[in-house]
Amino acid sequence: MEIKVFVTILLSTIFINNYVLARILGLCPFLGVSRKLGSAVGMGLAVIFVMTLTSFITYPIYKYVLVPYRVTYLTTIVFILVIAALVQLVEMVIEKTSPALYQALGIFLPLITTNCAVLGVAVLNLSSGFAEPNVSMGLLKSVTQGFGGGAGFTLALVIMAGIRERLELADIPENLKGVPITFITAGLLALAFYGFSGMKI
Amino acid sequence: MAEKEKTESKQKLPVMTGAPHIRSGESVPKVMWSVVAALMPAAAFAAYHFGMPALKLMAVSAAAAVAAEAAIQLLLRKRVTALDGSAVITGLLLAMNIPPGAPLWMAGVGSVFAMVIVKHLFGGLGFNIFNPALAARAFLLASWPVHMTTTWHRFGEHNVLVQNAQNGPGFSPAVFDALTGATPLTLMKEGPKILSDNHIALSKLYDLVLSPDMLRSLFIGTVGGSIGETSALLLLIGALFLMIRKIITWHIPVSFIGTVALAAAGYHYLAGFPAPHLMALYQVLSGGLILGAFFMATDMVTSPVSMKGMLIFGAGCGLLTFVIRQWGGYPEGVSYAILIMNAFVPLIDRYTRPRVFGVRERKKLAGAAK
Amino acid sequence: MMKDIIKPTVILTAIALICVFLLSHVEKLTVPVIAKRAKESREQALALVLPGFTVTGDEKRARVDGSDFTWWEGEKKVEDAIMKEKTVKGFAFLTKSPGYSGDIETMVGVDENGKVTGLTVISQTETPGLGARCVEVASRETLWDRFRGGIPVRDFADEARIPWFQNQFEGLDTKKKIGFMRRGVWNPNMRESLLEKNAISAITGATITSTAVIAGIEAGVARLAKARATQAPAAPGGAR
Amino acid sequence: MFSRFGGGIHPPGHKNITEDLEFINLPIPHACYIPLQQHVGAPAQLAVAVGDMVSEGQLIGRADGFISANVHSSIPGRVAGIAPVPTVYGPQQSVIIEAEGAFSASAMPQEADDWSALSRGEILERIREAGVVGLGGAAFPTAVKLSPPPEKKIDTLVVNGAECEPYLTVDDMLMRTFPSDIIEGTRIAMKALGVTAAVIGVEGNKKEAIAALKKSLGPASGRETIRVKKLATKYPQGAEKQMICSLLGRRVPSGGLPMDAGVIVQNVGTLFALRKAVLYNKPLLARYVTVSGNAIRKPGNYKVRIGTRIADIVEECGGFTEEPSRVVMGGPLCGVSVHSLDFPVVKGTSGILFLAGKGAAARDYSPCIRCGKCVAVCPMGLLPNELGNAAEKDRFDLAAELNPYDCIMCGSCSYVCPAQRPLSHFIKLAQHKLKALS
Amino acid sequence: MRHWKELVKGIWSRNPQLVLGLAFCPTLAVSTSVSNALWMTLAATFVLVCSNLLISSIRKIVPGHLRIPLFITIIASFVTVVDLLLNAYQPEVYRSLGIFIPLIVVNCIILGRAEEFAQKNGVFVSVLDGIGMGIGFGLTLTVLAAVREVLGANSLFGYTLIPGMEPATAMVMAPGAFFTLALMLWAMNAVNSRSKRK
Ligand SMILES: Cc1cc2nc3c(=O)[nH]c(=O)nc-3n(C[C@H](O)[C@H](O)[C@H](O)COP(=O)(O)O)c2cc1C
Ligand SMILES: Cc1cc2nc3c(=O)[nH]c(=O)nc-3n(C[C@H](O)[C@H](O)[C@H](O)COP(=O)(O)O)c2cc1C
Ligand SMILES: Cc1cc2nc3c(=O)[nH]c(=O)nc-3n(C[C@H](O)[C@H](O)[C@H](O)COP(=O)(O)O)c2cc1C
Ligand SMILES: Cc1cc2nc3c(=O)[nH]c(=O)nc-3n(C[C@H](O)[C@H](O)[C@H](O)CO)c2cc1C
Ligand code: SF4
Ligand code: SF4
Ligand code: SF4
Ligand code: SF4
Ligand code: FES
Repeated sequence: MEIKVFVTILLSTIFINNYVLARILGLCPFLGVSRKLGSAVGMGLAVIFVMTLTSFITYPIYKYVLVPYRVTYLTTIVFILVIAALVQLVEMVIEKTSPALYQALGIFLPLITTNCAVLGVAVLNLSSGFAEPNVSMGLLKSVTQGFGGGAGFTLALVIMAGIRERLELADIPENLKGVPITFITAGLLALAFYGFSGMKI
Repeated sequence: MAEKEKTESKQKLPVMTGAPHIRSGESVPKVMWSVVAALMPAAAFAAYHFGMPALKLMAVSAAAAVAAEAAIQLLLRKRVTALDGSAVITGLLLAMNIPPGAPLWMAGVGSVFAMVIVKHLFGGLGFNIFNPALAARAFLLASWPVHMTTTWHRFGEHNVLVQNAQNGPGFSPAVFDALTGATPLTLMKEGPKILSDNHIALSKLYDLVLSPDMLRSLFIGTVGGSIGETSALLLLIGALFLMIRKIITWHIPVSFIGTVALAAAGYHYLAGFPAPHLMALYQVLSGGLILGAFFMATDMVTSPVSMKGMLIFGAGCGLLTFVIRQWGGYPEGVSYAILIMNAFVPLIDRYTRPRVFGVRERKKLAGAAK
Repeated sequence: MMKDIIKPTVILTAIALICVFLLSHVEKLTVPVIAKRAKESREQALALVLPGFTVTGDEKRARVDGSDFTWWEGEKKVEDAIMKEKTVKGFAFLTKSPGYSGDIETMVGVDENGKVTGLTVISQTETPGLGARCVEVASRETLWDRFRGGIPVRDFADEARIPWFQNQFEGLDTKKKIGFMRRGVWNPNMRESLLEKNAISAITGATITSTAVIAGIEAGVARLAKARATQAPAAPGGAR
Repeated sequence: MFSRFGGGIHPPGHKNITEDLEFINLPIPHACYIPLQQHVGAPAQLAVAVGDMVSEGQLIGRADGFISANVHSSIPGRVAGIAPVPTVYGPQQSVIIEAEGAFSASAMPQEADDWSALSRGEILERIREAGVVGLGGAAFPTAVKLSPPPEKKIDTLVVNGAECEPYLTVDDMLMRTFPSDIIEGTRIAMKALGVTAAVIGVEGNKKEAIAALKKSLGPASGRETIRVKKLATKYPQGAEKQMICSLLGRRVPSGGLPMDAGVIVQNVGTLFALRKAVLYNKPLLARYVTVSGNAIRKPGNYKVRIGTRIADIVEECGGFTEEPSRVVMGGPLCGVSVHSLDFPVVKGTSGILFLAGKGAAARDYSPCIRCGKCVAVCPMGLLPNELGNAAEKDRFDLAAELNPYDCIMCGSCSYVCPAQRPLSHFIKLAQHKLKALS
Repeated sequence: MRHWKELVKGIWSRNPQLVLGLAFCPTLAVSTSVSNALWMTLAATFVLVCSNLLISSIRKIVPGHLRIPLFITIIASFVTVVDLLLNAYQPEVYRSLGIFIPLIVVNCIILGRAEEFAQKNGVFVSVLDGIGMGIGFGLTLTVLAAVREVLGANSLFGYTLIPGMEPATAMVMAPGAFFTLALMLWAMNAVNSRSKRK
């Protein structure tokens, strides 16, 4: 029963309400880093990591600081600053501890601070995960949602990178190349992903 | 003037061309028109089964596709190749994938969308990522779901379902109405609920639906559904022709249909269903599976090029079809399954490249040298 | 050196303080408004789903099946067949069930006989044009009407500006199964026959949404009974 | 042992046109145009001057360096000129000899030497002197091929009797007419190489040739094993890497040569020529050529002097039945189409085809429809479609990642492409561009 | 004259979405109806102008390495103000814009203008820049929303356009957003590349 809840969250965030294709969040990295498959995978992993961590950290801050002190109106400021600090910190830690990982992920991390999907997941958690009266359950739900959001983002990014590599040799009208055709592709991909909609387990 | 002509004709003598100097004689229009021909039996049956509206839909859709292709090619200042047959296939397949009661203008809008947005913005024949007919169908379904899901033809007068339901288990008129207004797949999806709401035992539904008569009816095509999807038999005849012409290979259809059958049989076996093999057969014969597996998943432009890639692609389509049919919001999953797998084709192609002759040996040699 | 640390700290602190100061003022200003709005809209919703009833007491909460359940109780004076005045109890509750995309939250009113007195959709994230029509207000007014005649042209208010989907639920019997009709385009004249069948006309192409709302009512009624049972063991009447 | 290479095509053979026509010696032409370069490697150095009288078989070009080959006069006569002449290898400096005087060498049957008494070095020397090069098409100097570097361990000689190209029947006729000579040539080459095993591979559609070879093979003797093996009939069965794979189940490493798989491959015609060179000390003056196609009046298998121009052959073969739209030197899949009838036959010319009708020729090509046919038929496991797309769009960086150098230019991909894409041509372009870039 | 330029540059020559390629997420997500688009424009412009104003006025005393966190704090504060005001006085709008109000924080136009313009220019022109960019942002957003609302809902400002016509619902869903913006970008590129050629 409990497992089903988490599977549902994952299913929903990855396929049904995919952050990029259905909610239209995180387009900047989606456009910027989908040109090469290699960097798409790197970016995807970085986003999964940051989104999961963000959900994990904003939850206790909200539950144990913002709500008790009746300052929930500071949520946006606090969340964005936490995310910015988090990304900085992660970057520094990775740089110190694992140069190889830094090589792979490092260049993508600064891009993530201004990625609305990350702030988006923290805000979206407010309506599902945070509302849960059971704290550990709420945390788990939020983290699952964060991970699923990142995974869905990665899925869309990797698919798009594959497609864009193929489009390099296509006879696309000159003025449509680049961002416009990527949007058209994203639109068609969103249409295809409607196949998952209404899915229940 | 005459002088010039002479020298020209003289120069024409032996032409310098690159090797090879003979060709197989296959050409794109030949391939495409063969597919049109292969679709004809099923299309003719649809016209007979569903009547004039279906015929009109197919004609309008194909004509609109050709016109739209010509227009966009003129607009983009490209060579006009609207009569190479590929636009006709797209239009025809689009019409075959919508319910017979759909309005004509919708088929037209779908064809234009398929040609302009899905095909030519990507560069035209050969460059599109998504199957134009199916992407257009998805667009129509998202735009006018009412027309796309409620205008099915009912099971025909002579359909076993109608006769059995009348004579057989003694359903009430309301139940009877609900059951026969459906397509084979919605019958399976909603039938159990309808029956349980009316306190009728489920086994009656299965007795009815999995009877040999019903399966035969599915095979021949006297059931409700999209215009072109009902007759498995005639679709298979067309597909056989394409296979003999070596336009399609067995890889995608077999792995696609095989996966659906295996998944259906496996699921119903685990769920304790008494006749999983019949259920698998029912799943294979109903909905657009045969049409999709032989005519749409095989669209070469939007499927992988290597054999291994095709097998993976087919299996992916099969799995998604089953998942959508079983748990999704739609009774039918074939078209979405193919569309979703279309998106994965570049990745599949990338990871199923054939092994280059002698590369492994080179590595061995290099290893030995070390 | 010290200056390098102190100056930025001071500036940062100063600006942060200014921001927080500013915000706390705005918040002081808006919090009562927001609260008032919330209360108003809650009252509005209660008035919608329990028309004619007076809500007695505050909202009630209970844990049912592991999650919170919120309901209200109300009373209404009616005259029965022999013209005797009597008090009818009514209940309003919040309930939700998964629709096409995400939960659909509704507030439902039922009287002590299990008849639905009203329903309003609190929140939903269904597809615009499809499931989202569950909050649609039917109106024949077009933009042209607006342009042609200024504001307002004709009074559409009573005759057609109604949340048709939600209004259909009024009068349905929750003790019986609530059914739904498909493929009928709704019009006001259908009320009678639908009530007879204890059914609603589903939104075309959005059966999932329609049945979700019904499922929400069914689940809510069941939970209401449980909640009341835990609070007041022997409440007479009650839904179901 | 049953190892087959993937891919391949089955074009209509058209071999019935010439397959039962026995060899005919074509009359000596009035003039021969003998290029100094008819082989892989450096051009031969001119050894005569204008006005010189030369005898049949006289050296007119001396091999220049290790990888090069001698060139001899194929007719007696006078050197009328030394000038560039268009050939299938591009314009080449050539010796033009006008026939004059008596035929000495060819007329007189000589006493054969006992090759088994000769040392390996002497055998190779005679082959080198005679200017024998590979007659299977590539024209690589045979003596060089038969002396591989010592670090390469060669254990098998593969004899290529596949003749997988449509129309061509010379190798078939050679195996049927002179089976024992070919076997003897094989034994000589085996001795030169110092190997004891040889396999003769023949496509299954040449039953008579297989029977004839088996018959003259006789019972196995001593340590030496020579086998005749029937191969599946499909193109490009005769390409050396594919042949080795079919016969021995070995794969030549990518970028490597047959000797990296312990094998040397020689065409049956080469072995026939090599035997003559060793036994009679006779230079390579003529070769067998299939003249075929639907536009020539008298097709057949002809023995033609090196340097004979196509125009002379057309005349001897009764002229055209209709204007050919293409004239191809070699097979229709690998051969070179020529724009004039002035091209001379060279050592590597296995056939001359006169093709009429629109055939494949100059139809426009269109974008790839990703049908995957080219991928399925590529015997090298390449992606001709993607290589073609990349080269067409000048994206040689992308082409470089797709193993363009492994392409053997068999043309199977272009043959099947429904979009008429000149795929092998695109790949060749990519190879040249990449070479130029690096 | 210069001031005029600052005010109108956002409309065409430096249009935030179509030329600078910024703020695609809010543009696509919020353009489901014209009224949503207008409210979003108002909210974002408010934040843009206020943050430009504040940042340009304190630009001289802000140490370089503290810039970004400071800007984010300032922007987030104004976003919160908008959030609270809408919640209090326009609850309908608040609900239909949903999470895209807090997400104005990461709308790159705002941080982008702070970085690129406000911290280098005076208060007055910075305010003009904010208004100009807001107009540009709003114009693209509104045109996009109008196209989508007309085609996808057969309505404008919520009023039915042609009674009885069946709109293409897909246009108000995500695919419609992507297609319409792509076509707008295409048109913009075509016009610009043609004028460049001249
Ligand atoms: C993009 C898209 C959005 C949809 N949104 C809804 C929805 O909001 N509510 C709903 O019940 N069905 C929705 N549907 C589902 C279909 O309309 C489905 O066929 C319908 O729910 C089944 O009901 P019917 O029996 O009335 O056709 C949607 C379908 C698509 C393609
Ligand atoms: C596509 C292709 C097909 C070939 N087919 C044959 C063939 O059928 N017979 C043959 O002797 N050589 C064929 N060759 C040439 C062989 O690869 C090889 O060069 C030759 O057998 C070596 O013998 P040689 O040096 O005696 O000519 C082919 C080459 C290519 C690239
Ligand atoms: C520089 C060079 C060196 C070669 N050396 C050898 C050799 O040592 N042994 C050998 O068997 N073939 C050698 N070859 C010939 C090739 O193996 C092959 O027979 C020739 O390229 C033509 O093959 P084809 O007719 O299949 O295209 C050499 C070729 C070249 C260009
Ligand atoms: C075997 C085969 C199947 C095809 N299937 C489709 C199809 O499902 N949908 C479609 O729009 N076109 C189809 N076509 C036509 C053509 O390939 C298609 O229009 C291209 O996708 C357009 O680039 C098919 C063509 C062939 C040869
Ligand atoms: S040269 Fe041509 S015809 Fe001869 S064997 Fe090789 S490929 Fe076949
Ligand atoms: S020409 Fe090259 S790419 Fe084409 S089939 Fe032959 S080996 Fe493969
Ligand atoms: S054969 Fe031609 S059309 Fe087919 S995949 Fe290869 S290049 Fe493309
Ligand atoms: S910085 Fe923000 S608004 Fe700008 S492109 Fe990136 S995500 Fe979009
Ligand atoms: S606006 Fe969404 S990622 Fe930039």
